[in-house]
Amino acid sequence: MAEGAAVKKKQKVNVPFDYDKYLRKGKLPHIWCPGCGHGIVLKSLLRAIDKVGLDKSSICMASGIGCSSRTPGYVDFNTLHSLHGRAIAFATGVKLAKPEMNILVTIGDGDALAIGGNHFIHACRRNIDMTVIIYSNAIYGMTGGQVSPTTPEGAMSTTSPHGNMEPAFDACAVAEASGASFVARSTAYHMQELEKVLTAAIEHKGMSVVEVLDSCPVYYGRQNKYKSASHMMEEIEKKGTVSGAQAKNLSEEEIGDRFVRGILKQDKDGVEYCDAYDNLIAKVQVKK
Amino acid sequence: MAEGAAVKKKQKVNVPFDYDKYLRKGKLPHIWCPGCGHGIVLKSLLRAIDKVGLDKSSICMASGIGCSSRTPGYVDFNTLHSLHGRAIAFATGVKLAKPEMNILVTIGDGDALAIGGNHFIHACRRNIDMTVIIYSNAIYGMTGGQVSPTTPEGAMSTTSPHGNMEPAFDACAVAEASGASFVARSTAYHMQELEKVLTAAIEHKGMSVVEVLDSCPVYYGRQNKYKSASHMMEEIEKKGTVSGAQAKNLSEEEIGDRFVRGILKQDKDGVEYCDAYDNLIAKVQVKK
Amino acid sequence: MAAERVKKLMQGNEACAEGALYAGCEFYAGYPITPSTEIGEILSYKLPLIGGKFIQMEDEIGGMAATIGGSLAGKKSLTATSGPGLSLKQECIGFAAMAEVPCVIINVMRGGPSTGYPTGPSQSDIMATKWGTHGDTPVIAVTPSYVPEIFTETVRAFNLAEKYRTPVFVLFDEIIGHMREVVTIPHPGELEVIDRAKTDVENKEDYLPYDNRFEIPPLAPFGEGYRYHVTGLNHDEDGFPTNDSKKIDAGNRKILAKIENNKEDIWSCEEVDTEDAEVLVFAFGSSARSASFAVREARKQGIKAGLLRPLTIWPFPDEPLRKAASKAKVVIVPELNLGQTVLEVERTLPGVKVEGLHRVDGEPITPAEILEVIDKYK
Amino acid sequence: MAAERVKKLMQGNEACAEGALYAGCEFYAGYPITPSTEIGEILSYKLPLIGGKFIQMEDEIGGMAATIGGSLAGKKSLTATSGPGLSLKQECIGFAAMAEVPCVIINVMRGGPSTGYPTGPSQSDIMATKWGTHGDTPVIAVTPSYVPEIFTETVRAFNLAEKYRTPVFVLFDEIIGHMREVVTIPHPGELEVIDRAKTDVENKEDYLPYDNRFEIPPLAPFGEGYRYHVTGLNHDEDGFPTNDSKKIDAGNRKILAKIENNKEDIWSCEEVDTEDAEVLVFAFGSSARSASFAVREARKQGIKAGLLRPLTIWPFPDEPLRKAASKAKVVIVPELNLGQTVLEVERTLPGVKVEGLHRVDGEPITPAEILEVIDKYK
Amino acid sequence: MTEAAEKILPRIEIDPKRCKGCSICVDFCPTNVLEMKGALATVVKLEACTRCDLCDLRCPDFAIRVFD
Amino acid sequence: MTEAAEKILPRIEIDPKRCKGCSICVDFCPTNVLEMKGALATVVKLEACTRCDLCDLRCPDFAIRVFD
Amino acid sequence: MGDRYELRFSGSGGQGMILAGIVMAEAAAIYDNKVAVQSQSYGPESRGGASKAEVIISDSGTIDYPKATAIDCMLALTQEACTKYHGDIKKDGILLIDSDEVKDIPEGDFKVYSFPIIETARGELGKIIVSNIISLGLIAELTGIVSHGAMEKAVLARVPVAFTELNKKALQIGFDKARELKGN
Amino acid sequence: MGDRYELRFSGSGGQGMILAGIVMAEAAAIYDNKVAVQSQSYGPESRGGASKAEVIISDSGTIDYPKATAIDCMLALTQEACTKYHGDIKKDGILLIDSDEVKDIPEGDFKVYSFPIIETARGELGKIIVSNIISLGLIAELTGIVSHGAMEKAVLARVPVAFTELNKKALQIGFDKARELKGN
Ligand SMILES: Cc1ncc(C[n+]2csc(CCOP(=O)(O)OP(=O)(O)O)c2C)c(N)n1
Ligand SMILES: Cc1ncc(C[n+]2csc(CCOP(=O)(O)OP(=O)(O)O)c2C)c(N)n1
Ligand code: SF4
Ligand code: SF4
Ligand code: SF4
Ligand code: SF4
Ligand code: SF4
Ligand code: SF4
Ligand SMILES: [Mg+2]
Ligand SMILES: [Mg+2]
Repeated sequence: MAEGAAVKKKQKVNVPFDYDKYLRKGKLPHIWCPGCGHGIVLKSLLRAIDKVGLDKSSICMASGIGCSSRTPGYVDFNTLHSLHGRAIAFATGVKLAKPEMNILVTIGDGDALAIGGNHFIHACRRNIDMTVIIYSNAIYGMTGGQVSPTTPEGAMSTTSPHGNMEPAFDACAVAEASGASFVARSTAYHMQELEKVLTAAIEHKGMSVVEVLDSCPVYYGRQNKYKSASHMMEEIEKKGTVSGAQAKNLSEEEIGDRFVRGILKQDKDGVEYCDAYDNLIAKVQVKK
Repeated sequence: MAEGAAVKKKQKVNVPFDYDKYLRKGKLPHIWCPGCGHGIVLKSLLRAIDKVGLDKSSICMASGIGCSSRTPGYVDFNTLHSLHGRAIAFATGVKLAKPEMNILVTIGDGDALAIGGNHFIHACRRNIDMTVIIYSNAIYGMTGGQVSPTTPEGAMSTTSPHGNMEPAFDACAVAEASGASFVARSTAYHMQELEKVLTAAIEHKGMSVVEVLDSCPVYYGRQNKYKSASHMMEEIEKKGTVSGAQAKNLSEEEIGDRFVRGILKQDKDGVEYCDAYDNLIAKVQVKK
Repeated sequence: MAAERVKKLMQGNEACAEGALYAGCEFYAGYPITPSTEIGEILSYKLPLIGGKFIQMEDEIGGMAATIGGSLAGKKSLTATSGPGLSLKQECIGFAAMAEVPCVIINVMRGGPSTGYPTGPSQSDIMATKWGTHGDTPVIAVTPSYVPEIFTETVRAFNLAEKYRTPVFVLFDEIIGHMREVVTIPHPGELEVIDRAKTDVENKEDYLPYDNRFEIPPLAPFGEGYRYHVTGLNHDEDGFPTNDSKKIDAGNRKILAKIENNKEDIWSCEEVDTEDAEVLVFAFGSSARSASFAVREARKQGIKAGLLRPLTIWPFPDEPLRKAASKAKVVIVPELNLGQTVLEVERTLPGVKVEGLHRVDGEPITPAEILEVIDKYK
Repeated sequence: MAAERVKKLMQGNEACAEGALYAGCEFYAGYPITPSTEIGEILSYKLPLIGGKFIQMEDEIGGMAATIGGSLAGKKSLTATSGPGLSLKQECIGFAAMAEVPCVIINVMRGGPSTGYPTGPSQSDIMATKWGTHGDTPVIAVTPSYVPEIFTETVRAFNLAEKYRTPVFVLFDEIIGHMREVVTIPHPGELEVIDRAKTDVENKEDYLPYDNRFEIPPLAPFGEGYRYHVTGLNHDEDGFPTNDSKKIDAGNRKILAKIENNKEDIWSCEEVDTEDAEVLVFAFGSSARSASFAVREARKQGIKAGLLRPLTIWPFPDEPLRKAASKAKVVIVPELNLGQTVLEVERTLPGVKVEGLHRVDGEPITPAEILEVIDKYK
Repeated sequence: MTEAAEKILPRIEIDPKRCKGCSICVDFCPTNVLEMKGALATVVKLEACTRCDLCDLRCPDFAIRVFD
Repeated sequence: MTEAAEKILPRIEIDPKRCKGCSICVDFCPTNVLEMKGALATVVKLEACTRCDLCDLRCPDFAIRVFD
Repeated sequence: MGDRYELRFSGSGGQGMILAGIVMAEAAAIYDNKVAVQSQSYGPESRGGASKAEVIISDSGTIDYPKATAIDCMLALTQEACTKYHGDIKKDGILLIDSDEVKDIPEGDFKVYSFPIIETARGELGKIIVSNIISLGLIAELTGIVSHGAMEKAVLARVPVAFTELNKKALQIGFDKARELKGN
Repeated sequence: MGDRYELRFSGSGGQGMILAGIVMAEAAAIYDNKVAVQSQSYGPESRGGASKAEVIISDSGTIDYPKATAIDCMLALTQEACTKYHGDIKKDGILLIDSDEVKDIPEGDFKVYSFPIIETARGELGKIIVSNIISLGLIAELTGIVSHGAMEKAVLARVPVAFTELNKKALQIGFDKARELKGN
């Protein structure tokens, strides 16, 4: 009996997370290449959604164009696979027209920060309530491996065949400076931390930006001589980052060019955009 | 004799600056309304150009569309009045194709930060050598007074007729976070400081952003009940700002929502974009 | 006792905003540009009063994208722009057409190309409206000539958008946009207002956003439990991307066919003295007002002149034109561009003499100019 | 002893990049998009080797803007894109046309509308090329069918751009872009390369960028002491904005006239068996290859079939078409869209039977399909 | 030792239709429970499994799950 | 006092074609040398001018200049 | 065209010519139940420079062409506007000018009325801003195209309540002076 | 069409079918001085799944239609590809299949050659990656459409120098085995 109970308890702990509840199973397997980090990000996101307990019908997941932007096709929400770079602008329309919806935007580094850069900074400025998850693999996966605004200097890509000479964005710094009230960074390697960060991001009211360092083993990996997907995760996501807690005890030199993970900004005081709009309506309707 | 010398000396000191040397006189008077700050910015810029001693034929002044963007029409340089929001992208082409040119971009807050926001942040990221002067009057002047990304919360405009509910950008913060190596702020009221700041900006190699708070007495002024152009300058540009030196001795609360003036960032270590490109060419041509 | 109708001297752009409100528009996203600016300005004031939303986006692309987003969320949505803004919106417009999301796009035409002549009237975006976005795209465009007509045609545009699940353009030129005439606002119910069709599926899981059972399948708003997928890629009836060439073919043809098959419903034309017209003038927008004047004068002079004034320019009213031109020796096409609509007229009427009258100097075509051409054929 | 010419199996997109280099292109600004990506990729490798510049901009709009900027600085400039990118570039393309800045735009056509079918071939941007930007805009577009022709037509596009001071499009579809054929690179000088005309003014102050003395005034590069103004607004010959209606009119007409007046120079067509053709096929790009096969087969069957293959699609080759169709009972227009070029053919040939053959399922039109239509008329 | 004998082994399910053979689960399993066999992850040392779930959490393809 | 007598007055030029009457020069002149007359700035107290040049520096219209 | 009365208000930007046009159109179309169309020319650089507004009034039916073709009555408050715009005045039409501003009076087959409009606004009412309202009074009386009552209602509907009296007075001055002018 | 030789290389993504096509085209067009066109099908989601490349070869003149219409010789390295793509093989054409992979051999008016290509690559050369090169050897010999010399030059021009020997061997295996197959 006691043993049985113990087993039961154990089972409870070890029942694997039921992703199927959120997936459009008929659409799987997904198109992502073997070892692509995008799947890991998606799984972390689904666990976070589950933790927050969002109603599936209340979620609008929007994306642009790119490998990462295929995410909405696999999940059982209101899903909008829009145009390259425009996901946040489309999502702004959905949210403002129907503020009770929960908006998730799943997009690539190119989608968010290259062609979509303007919508990105303005959504941050407005502090409109949505969670933008950047699948930041430092490359254009979908189109076959071109340089992106997050490709590190010196890295190879099909459009930086002599080594990238452009400085990269610090996406989180740009988001912060533009006014986003929640900014965080994690990696596909740190998928449990990522789940936590995403949970906090979804729960946060206002613009939440989560940059997820993840990997494109096929285009970024091959061109930059990584041996495997795990090798990339090890080198870029694990060794290339430090947690916020670690960073506190390190000097800037010690941190070097490693990225700091964790919640980098969380401002709960600012008024969210749709709330501000509701206040405005209340004000003018009273006046009227 | 001694008296004569004294007079001579005095005269030397007081010969007014000869703007005509840089102006296309036939194109004056300019289209700007009475009291519009844009003329003050232009004059400060011409003095700065003179101080640096740039050759007129080496200058390409580019702009977008807006009242401020009419600036290039009045000056005797290679001038490019492009499309709304695109000045920096056009200028990037000119500069990269002919790096020996000196690029000045004279644009409005709407031009730089609304429709042109993406080109703005990417030019900052690339650290390409140009000086971007934002005529920041917190309104769309040319089209008759709509809200802009720098319009303060609560302010009236023709598209925020119930009071603006959107937070404004801190343009300098966005520029910094995006990677610009020189960032400064001044005002039309502080036209001598402005001249100095612009001189430093032009002399700086790399992306220089100068946000100039100036005023649109006609659309911003009237809608927000300012009595006159000088009243606006007094209230917004003088009382609404503190110098960097002052700011050092003030707490954040004391500064409040006043903008800090002066050079906010000046990083001379980063490699400028065209230089980086030249290095790349040198490298690959040797290899070849 | 019905209340008096509101009767007001309005600018064309104001009539447009009022028409949108009458039609049930609750969402506007756009970016200001001369000479369409007043539409957004008025709605920025009025929409919050009725609990609707106005947002000035960071650029025209964002404006169009958010308009489509608002529509997907179930609100009748609008954007307004002019030439350069139209060019920027083209990619998103193609998305709305492909994904079959209703929305209305106002284009107050100014002198082009490029920044051109911002405060001058023009009718030079006719072809850009039809062909501006890449690919084969269905287009409906209406072209009012009078301020009160801007009101009614804006209402009609919303109706067509919802009925045909497609973006619909309202095109007029700066002259009418900034001119003032009296508009009498109809009571609610007086003008037909078509709302979005509701799906009949019992089980929400069975809902197909591109259900092949329908020529125009109902579009369920986001957030009501129908959890479907929307993409600009070629897709199947469930909304998911497809690589099946049969389905790609069918999808591409379907969005065009729904317009083509319903042309008669979409067309609207005014005919003046066309029955026996030997000289037919084909004109829309402000040019049609000059043409109307000229045709009246010509009749006074004993010339058998007539006017066909299309209120729908896309799909092109070829049948009405053929009918109206049945007795015509010549068809005169005055337009504020260097030859756009005239090309369609030529194509529609092989063998008929067609003469374009084009003006692109920032001034309207005068009745006298048209009369001069008519006189050539008397 | 002339060195052997380089002979290489190349992809269409590679031939395009090589053609650009041969033509003297030193500047590329663009944004990657399937199926045109390889053009930028190759140039990102090769341009630095010759001291030229490649830049991947933040988006297509920036790519087009920087291309124009590069050209104003005196470099032959190029951008490459596909459907959605074309839509985004339209506003800037209008600027280049209005400000008369030469540049070359490659559009490797993919299935549209919207994101459509990115890896499928298509010819559905023909009209978007002509009419995509707002206003009346001059357009030159060339349409190679073979990989070696992509090389030569890209060179021709640069020549036309410089000669006529205008943006020039090179349009081909995904099939040819990704197909490989042998290209023999000509020696320098073997193919004509036209460089930008130099101004003849003695005094740099006298330079007028839109000098009315010329049909196509020479464009002095920025930075050489001619300090002039460029704007997308209607402008005077000195380049400054004007509100003078005569000048607005003249300017708008001039940019179209320079193309219209030189059509014969710009046109290029290949004719196969057209002299006595009763069944004429009018086809370009990959469809012309199928048509060529079909026409050959038809002749074998004794049918008087012929092929007119335009290498210039804009300005539309109406005269060559009229000539080639002089004996035709029918003109067949196979194209990978739902009816674009066929409209122009209809307009050009009133009274002649015109039959479009359209395919939009992501597959090429086969010779058999064309032959089937030809057979109907034997 | 009775305890060892009593140890209840977990059940590791690998869906061969979903597994794309990226080897991430193999490379990061702390106790080397898994190995690649051709293009498929397989269990080779079940008894070493600590139920840490890292393989499941990191599998990009929803292909591996650890049950009790 | 000879010194006062000897004081060389500046020459203030206001170009009426350029002056748009914004009154910025007037409002910010520290010694009230200037005044608006209709829509034109005019000099009313030249002797008070300190040649500080603020009027010139702030005039948006290139309309006022102070010479010795 | 028979049933078509054309008015043009011209002056320089800021003199309220467009407002004058709007008020005239409202007087006719809202308060006198006629049909009216108002339009204006509107340049990108119309800050300063000559400015004009036009109103076409008809007793019945639709007004198709909205711009002036043969002007029945034109107001010119500046010389520039007068010179630039008087050409369209029809035979026996009316030209009303500000006598201080327009010294070079154009010749033509039309009747010229001259009155110091701006000076009257300044002198009698202390506000040159009401020059346009005085003009409206003058024109209403000179042309008879709208009733005094309609004009007054139209003016008062467009001005802030605080200025009701001022504008009433301005309008009355217009009415009165026009009667005198006609007497001449 | 008389002077038109059509080849199709099919397998799954990653088996080097496109490279095989390119090498074949180069052998014919660069080293044997014929005319050749190479093309491929290319899906947005062609990661995995059947993949094909086609080469049309002609002795002279231009090849207009670049896709296969009546295939002279097709290679299939997987069952899926074989099933999906064999339909266009012409009468008396050749179908070369991997004997381990393709079990369900399609019927038709063509000659089927079957050989354990992949297993040979693995077994004899230790690298399945050279399956496509072995295939090229087989096809060159089976069809005679390109000379052995041209094929060898074409292969070596496309592979890294370090792998010259490996690829030479692979090709030779192909030549040799094809002779045996033909003998059968
Ligand atoms: C307007 C437009 N431009 C370009 C493209 C081509 N394109 C599709 S996805 C993409 C970039 C994808 O990179 P990223 O956003 O980083 O996503 P990833 O594939 O790496 O996940 C590009 C350039 C497009 N579809 N539309
Ligand atoms: C593509 C496009 N969108 C919109 C416009 C209309 N437009 C012209 S200037 C302008 C804004 C001007 O504001 P700002 O840049 O702040 O300059 P300012 O006039 O205040 O100096 C706008 C919206 C345009 N010309 N082109
Ligand atoms: S190309 Fe890169 S980003 Fe795209 S699915 Fe493959 S591995 Fe992932
Ligand atoms: S509208 Fe405003 S910004 Fe424009 S010129 Fe006038 S005052 Fe200056
Ligand atoms: S649960 Fe942990 S120990 Fe067990 S197989 Fe997975 S990674 Fe290895
Ligand atoms: S991580 Fe998943 S997909 Fe990768 S090898 Fe393991 S089970 Fe297969
Ligand atoms: S120089 Fe100084 S003191 Fe003299 S008028 Fe100008 S502002 Fe006044
Ligand atoms: S500042 Fe210049 S424009 Fe303004 S009033 Fe003085 S002189 Fe005139
Ligand atoms: Mg990416
Ligand atoms: Mg501004």
